[in-house]
Amino acid sequence: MDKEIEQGYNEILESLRKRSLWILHYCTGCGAIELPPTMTSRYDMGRFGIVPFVTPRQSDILIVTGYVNIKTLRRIITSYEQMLDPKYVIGFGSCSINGGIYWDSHSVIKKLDSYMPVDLYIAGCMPRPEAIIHSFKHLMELIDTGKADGYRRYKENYDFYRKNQRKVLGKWR
Amino acid sequence: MTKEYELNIGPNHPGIPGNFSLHLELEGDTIVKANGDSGYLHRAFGKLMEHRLYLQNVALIPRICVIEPDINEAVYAMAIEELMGVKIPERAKYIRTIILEAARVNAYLFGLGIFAAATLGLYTLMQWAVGDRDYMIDLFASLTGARIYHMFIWPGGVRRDLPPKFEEDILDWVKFIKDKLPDYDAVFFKNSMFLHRTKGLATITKEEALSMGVTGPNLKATGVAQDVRKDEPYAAYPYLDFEIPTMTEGDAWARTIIRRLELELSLNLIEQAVKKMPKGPVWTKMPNPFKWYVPRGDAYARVESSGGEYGFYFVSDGGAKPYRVYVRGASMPHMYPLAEKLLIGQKLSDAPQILGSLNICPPEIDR
Amino acid sequence: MEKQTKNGSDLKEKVKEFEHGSLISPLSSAKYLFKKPHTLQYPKETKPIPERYRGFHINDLDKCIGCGNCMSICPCEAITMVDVKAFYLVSSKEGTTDTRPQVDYGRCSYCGLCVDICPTGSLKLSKDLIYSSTDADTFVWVPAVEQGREIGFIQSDELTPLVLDKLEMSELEPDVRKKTFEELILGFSKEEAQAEAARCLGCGICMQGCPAHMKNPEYIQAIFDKDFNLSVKYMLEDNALPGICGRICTHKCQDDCVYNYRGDAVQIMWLKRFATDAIKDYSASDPVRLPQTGRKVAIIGAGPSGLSAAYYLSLMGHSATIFEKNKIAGGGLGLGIPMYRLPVYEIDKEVEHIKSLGVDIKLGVEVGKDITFTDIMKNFDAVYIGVGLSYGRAINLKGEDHPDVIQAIDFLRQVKVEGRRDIARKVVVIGGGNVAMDVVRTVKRLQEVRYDDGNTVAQMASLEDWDILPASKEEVEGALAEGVIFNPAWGPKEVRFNESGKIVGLEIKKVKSVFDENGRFNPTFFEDQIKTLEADYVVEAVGQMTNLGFIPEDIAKDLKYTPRRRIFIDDYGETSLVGIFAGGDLVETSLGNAISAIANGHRAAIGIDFYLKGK
Amino acid sequence: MVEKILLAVLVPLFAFLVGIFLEGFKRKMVARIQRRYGPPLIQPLLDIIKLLSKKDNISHGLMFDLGPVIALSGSILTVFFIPTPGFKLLSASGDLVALLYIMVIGSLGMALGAGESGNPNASIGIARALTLMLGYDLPFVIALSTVILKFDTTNLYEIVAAQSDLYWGAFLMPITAVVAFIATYGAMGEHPFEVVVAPQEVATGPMVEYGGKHLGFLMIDHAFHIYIELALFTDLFLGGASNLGYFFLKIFGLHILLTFFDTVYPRFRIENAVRFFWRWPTVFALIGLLIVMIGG
Amino acid sequence: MEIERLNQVIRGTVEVKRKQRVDIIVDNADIVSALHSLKLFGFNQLTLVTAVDWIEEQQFEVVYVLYSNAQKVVAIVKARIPRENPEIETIEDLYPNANKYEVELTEMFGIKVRGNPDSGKPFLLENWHDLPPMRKDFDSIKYATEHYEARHRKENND
Repeated sequence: MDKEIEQGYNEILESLRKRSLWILHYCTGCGAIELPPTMTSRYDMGRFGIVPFVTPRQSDILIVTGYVNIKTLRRIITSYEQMLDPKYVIGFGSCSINGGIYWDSHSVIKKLDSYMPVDLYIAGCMPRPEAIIHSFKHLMELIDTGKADGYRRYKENYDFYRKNQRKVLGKWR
Repeated sequence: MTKEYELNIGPNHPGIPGNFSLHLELEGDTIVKANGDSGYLHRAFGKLMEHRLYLQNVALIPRICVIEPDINEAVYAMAIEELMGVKIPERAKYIRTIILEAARVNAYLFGLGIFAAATLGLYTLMQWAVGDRDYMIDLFASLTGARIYHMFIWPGGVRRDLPPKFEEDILDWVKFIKDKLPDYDAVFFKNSMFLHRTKGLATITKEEALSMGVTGPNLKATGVAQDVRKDEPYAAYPYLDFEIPTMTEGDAWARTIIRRLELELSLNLIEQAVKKMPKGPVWTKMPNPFKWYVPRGDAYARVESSGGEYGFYFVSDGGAKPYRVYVRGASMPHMYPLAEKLLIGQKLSDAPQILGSLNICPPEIDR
Repeated sequence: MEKQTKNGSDLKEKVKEFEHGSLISPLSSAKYLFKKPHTLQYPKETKPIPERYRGFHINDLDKCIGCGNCMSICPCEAITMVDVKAFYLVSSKEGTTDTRPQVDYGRCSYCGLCVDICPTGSLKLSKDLIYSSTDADTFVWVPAVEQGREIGFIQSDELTPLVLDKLEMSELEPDVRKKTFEELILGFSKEEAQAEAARCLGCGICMQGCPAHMKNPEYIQAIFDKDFNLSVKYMLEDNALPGICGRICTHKCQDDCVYNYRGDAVQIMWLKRFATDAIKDYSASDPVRLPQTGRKVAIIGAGPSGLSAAYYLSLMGHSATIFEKNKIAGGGLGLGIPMYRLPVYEIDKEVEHIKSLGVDIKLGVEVGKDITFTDIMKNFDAVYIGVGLSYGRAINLKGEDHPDVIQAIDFLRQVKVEGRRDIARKVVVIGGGNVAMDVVRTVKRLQEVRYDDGNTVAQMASLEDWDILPASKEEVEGALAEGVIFNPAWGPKEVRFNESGKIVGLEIKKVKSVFDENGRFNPTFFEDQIKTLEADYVVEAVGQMTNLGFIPEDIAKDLKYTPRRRIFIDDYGETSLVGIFAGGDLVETSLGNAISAIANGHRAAIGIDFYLKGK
Repeated sequence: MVEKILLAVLVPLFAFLVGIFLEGFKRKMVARIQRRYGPPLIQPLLDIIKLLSKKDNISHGLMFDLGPVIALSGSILTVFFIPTPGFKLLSASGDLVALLYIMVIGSLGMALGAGESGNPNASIGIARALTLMLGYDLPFVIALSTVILKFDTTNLYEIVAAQSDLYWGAFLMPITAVVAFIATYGAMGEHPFEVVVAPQEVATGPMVEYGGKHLGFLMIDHAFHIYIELALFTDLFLGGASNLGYFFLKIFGLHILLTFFDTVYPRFRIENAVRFFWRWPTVFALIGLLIVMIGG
Repeated sequence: MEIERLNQVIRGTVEVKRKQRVDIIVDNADIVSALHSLKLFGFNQLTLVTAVDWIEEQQFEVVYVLYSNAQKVVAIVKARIPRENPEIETIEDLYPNANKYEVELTEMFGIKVRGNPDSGKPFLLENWHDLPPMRKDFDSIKYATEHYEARHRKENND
């Protein structure tokens, strides 16, 4: 009985929570160029309660906007770990899925989900604002149904992620 | 108040234009040492281009600088055209000019909007400017097929002719932005609060600027009318009538106002180019992409970007792929050593303004 | 100038405007409180997507030929060609593959270069670029035409990176060439060859069509790089007689060339000819030669397949001996192909090259007459039979035993080898194939040389109509330009004589159909539509046949044949008899052209090598 | 007794609802000026629910955790002291001097908590907050003194009562009212005085290390803060109100004005802000005081 | 403007390549003096410093691109240095913005810059232990394949 109440309570929370999503303001790659148009007057994703926020502590979503340089990867992981649960990661565009056009670069990783859990990927190089809004709607759905559980996966498979992180970053902490 | 801090600003910091960070040493609120830390966006374009055929590189190079990708395409095309001795059709020159100027307007709208929001906290200008810029992005999509990375200017000319009604649409947009400019002025450029914060801030002299290799609006703000569009005219600039705006103050305010004036100049240039554009072919046939060899030699091609002089030092060994390409971004000298020097002695709260007014684009530094 | 100064002063005034700020002016933005926002309320509202939008791919799988050029041009290695047989019925047409592009949207940069390069125009980009998924593996798929996916970016006819137009080959003018046996194709200059080579995309789809599977992209690339020795080296890997093929090949490769879909095929054959002409001898281009094994192989017939087999056998270290009944080597090439297409010196060059590897060619030795087949079996470790179809096939035409009715192969041999120069004024050639073309054009030349009053007729009668004429297009056009008269879709009925027994004409009847409904050769005629072609000489060019009489009965009885009465061979050219190999026109896999024979010879050489190693 | 408890719940609830509505309305209005639609009105509430439902996994010590609580309780306490039509809870309620002291608690709690986080940005933010407080407090205190002098009482209820029939403080002491408005504006930390949070400079300053529930508390505190500042100004210069609706309308009007300024001005430098407050508003506050002293 | 006169001031070959472009080839030892003369000659802006790895000739070519603001001419100064233990002299005193270009040179090519205090410090790369990446003998495709795993592509996904 208690469990059911808790579950119901969680469900209500999730459906409310999805309507307020704060993005970490971190332009990791070139896909960040399509975020300002999405945020500003033409597309105004603020309509869905999605706004950029400054520090990892305050944010719910980490958007990895495209390619991830290893130097950036280190900061992204730190930022991600600083964020409070529940937190979500969106991989933006081709590069975060499989390296994109930088597949042969010596400083860009290819598979983002080896290093951190990714809840949602968006296709495009870069995705256009409609696609970004579409994907946020998709993420909201996932949150509503409890499928956006990347932060749990990160804890469960911490050793796996840590091993991969070490592989490219060395023993960095 | 002489407590010493060390403070890392960035890379995820809204006051930092893009993904790079600053290591500051502070005494109280005053910066005593500033070190830039770049490389967060390093992808080694020089190396990547060595792996790709000349046509494939057309898809790669716009990605160097995301704010104004078209300059990369233009400068790449110009370097190859110089080495191959190719002349491009007149109409292509005009189309290139229109694209480059529209991209410049976009870059300024975006840059000034972000400058107002991300340094001074005036979000209204950003909301307007970036929103209005989006109409041009839509026009770009109808012209080239993509919103940001157009891959449209390629060696020999441009990839396609203008779509129907494009001339009218772009003139409409120019008019639209011109109508909006008084609003921008009212809320930002003529806002006393803005003047108050930027006048006299981080002044550079003409001599300093020249010796540090500063170009573009930052140099024009010190009174030097240096602009590749005039000095070494490319595309259709020789046929257009324009004057390079300069100011003499050399401070953050002057740098911002110069960009505001350039914005208007670019709008005028688009109008001129659209009106003067002749009919005709838009592309000089290039070889089959798999057998596209560029004669041995080197070339330095340069254009005026929204930040300053942007160039490719291009070396070919006569093969099917570039032998070496060095990308000269305008922001490199603006960050190192200019910004590092300008920040010393300034208040922490002014650091974003200084960086913002220099219009530093980190991907140009990292490449 | 006036305007410029005006602009200059304008600028100064403009700057002044900005020198003084105001705290009141920002308040003017209040007006927007009462205006409608310009936000596009996606997903409630959408905006039209422009025509050229570059989104996900659309690929018309039926139109796509799987050439893989999209894969090669992709700057991100996003495209891989995957086998689609599992879920798509692939056409078995020649010049297509079973693979179709698969796009990894974790790589794609939406540049559209694949669309621009696509030779068939099957690949397009759509206006759709909205897709998100939790599973990164779902970003890889084989694009097809999908419901609701609108076409966006398509290729342009003019602004294409492909070089669609071929370089016209210069040849002798019809008026000149019909009077001479000089080679009529002049060949490329170095610059022309490079320009033509520069058109090749290097996709290699042409290699399938070639019976010998020559490495066309590689040798064309080498020609483009001006490394002709390397180029010929690539050719010699699969073709022992590249110079000859560069002149007379049926160039299936060019028929398969992807350029055919949007422009003119790359002239692979002329490029081959150029490269072989550009170097004097091939000694620098021979592929690696293995050490001598001491094994001996006999080859019967010095035609293309025999020469090819001998060449590759000697490369593998076996010693080859060729027995040829005629006085010259080259078989059908040497005897049958007219000089204006294939000069004798070219054959000599290639034969000398093969000889230089130590191949012994015994000319004028007819097996069965000068040496018995049994002796050969005894003295050699393996035998290769490549005697070809060296006898003309009669069609049982009424009056065909007249001396002025001649078989094409005999006629051509007489002209080329025996130096025959006499010809009648009115000649009819029966047949519509390339041999018939050779004959009729040879006839034309002989007539032009012999009778300078122009009062001559060279015409042909073929069963096939224009659209299914087996002769190659270039040949037909060349012949037409030289003044040959065509009678397509007319079958021969009988030869007419006058009282003195001299031929006066050929009676022909209108063809109803050439093939029956099963596609088998079975001509039917309108028996009532008959006309007579005036003629005093008739050449039959309808086919050839072989004669394997030199093989003793006790051996020959075990020889297996295919249903179409060709010798049965396995994949490596071995007949049903151990140690006896066959190739060339004798076998069914051959398509009756030189390149197939060369390919057979090569296959058999590999088979013989296996056989000898296993022995 | 029951009544008191009821009031103790209702007054903060009213304050909170007003604050949260104004916050939501502000976002809508800002959006409108920026030519967009903006988030729904209840967005701040959703944000708070979201934040409170977050799982905290970082703490920087007891003081860090207590900071937001102190700030929030300070604010709630302040609400009790501000005259709201129809509610009177505490006997000391309405005492201006006590109010001034209590109002500082919130900022202090915040300062203590943020100081504990160890983030330099937070320290800078706190330093700025305190500096700014010095700035706006000077003219504000002078303005308050003027009011006290004018109405000859420190009790807000009496001040409100004295302003009945449109004898509003704003009409009686226009200069002082403007000064107090500017000071209130500064206290609310809106542009151009948004130097404490200043995301672009110090990454939200004191709040830099706060996330989740902490931030949720701070946001509730902020809602109260809006109410407190505006209600105080309304009581002092706009004659309070006879009923809640009227009271709300006055606050609402004030807030529209504030929001509008917030939208169109960029941020001051902290020292400029302080200098600004110490210059014109202070001078005018003194003039206002002088007028009152002379004119009685 | 007498670009031709450059020949008299600079030890090396001066070639006017086209309008507004001058190619100057100097010896390794003469780089600083040549740049010094060029600066006096009016080439007051340093546009870039880079290098080209001519691996077949076992040489690096150091390239300085200068711009004369008054004459509107770009000068490209090139000097070949051996590929083994490459070293050049700093020009930071002449052109302050050369510093980071030189740092980049050290990082990307392994060319030591004498007199530049930052030479050898990391600039764009972090934790780099391999060959300097812009050298021709550094195979970045191999490096990328070895270090960063790629997604395995499933075939026939429809």
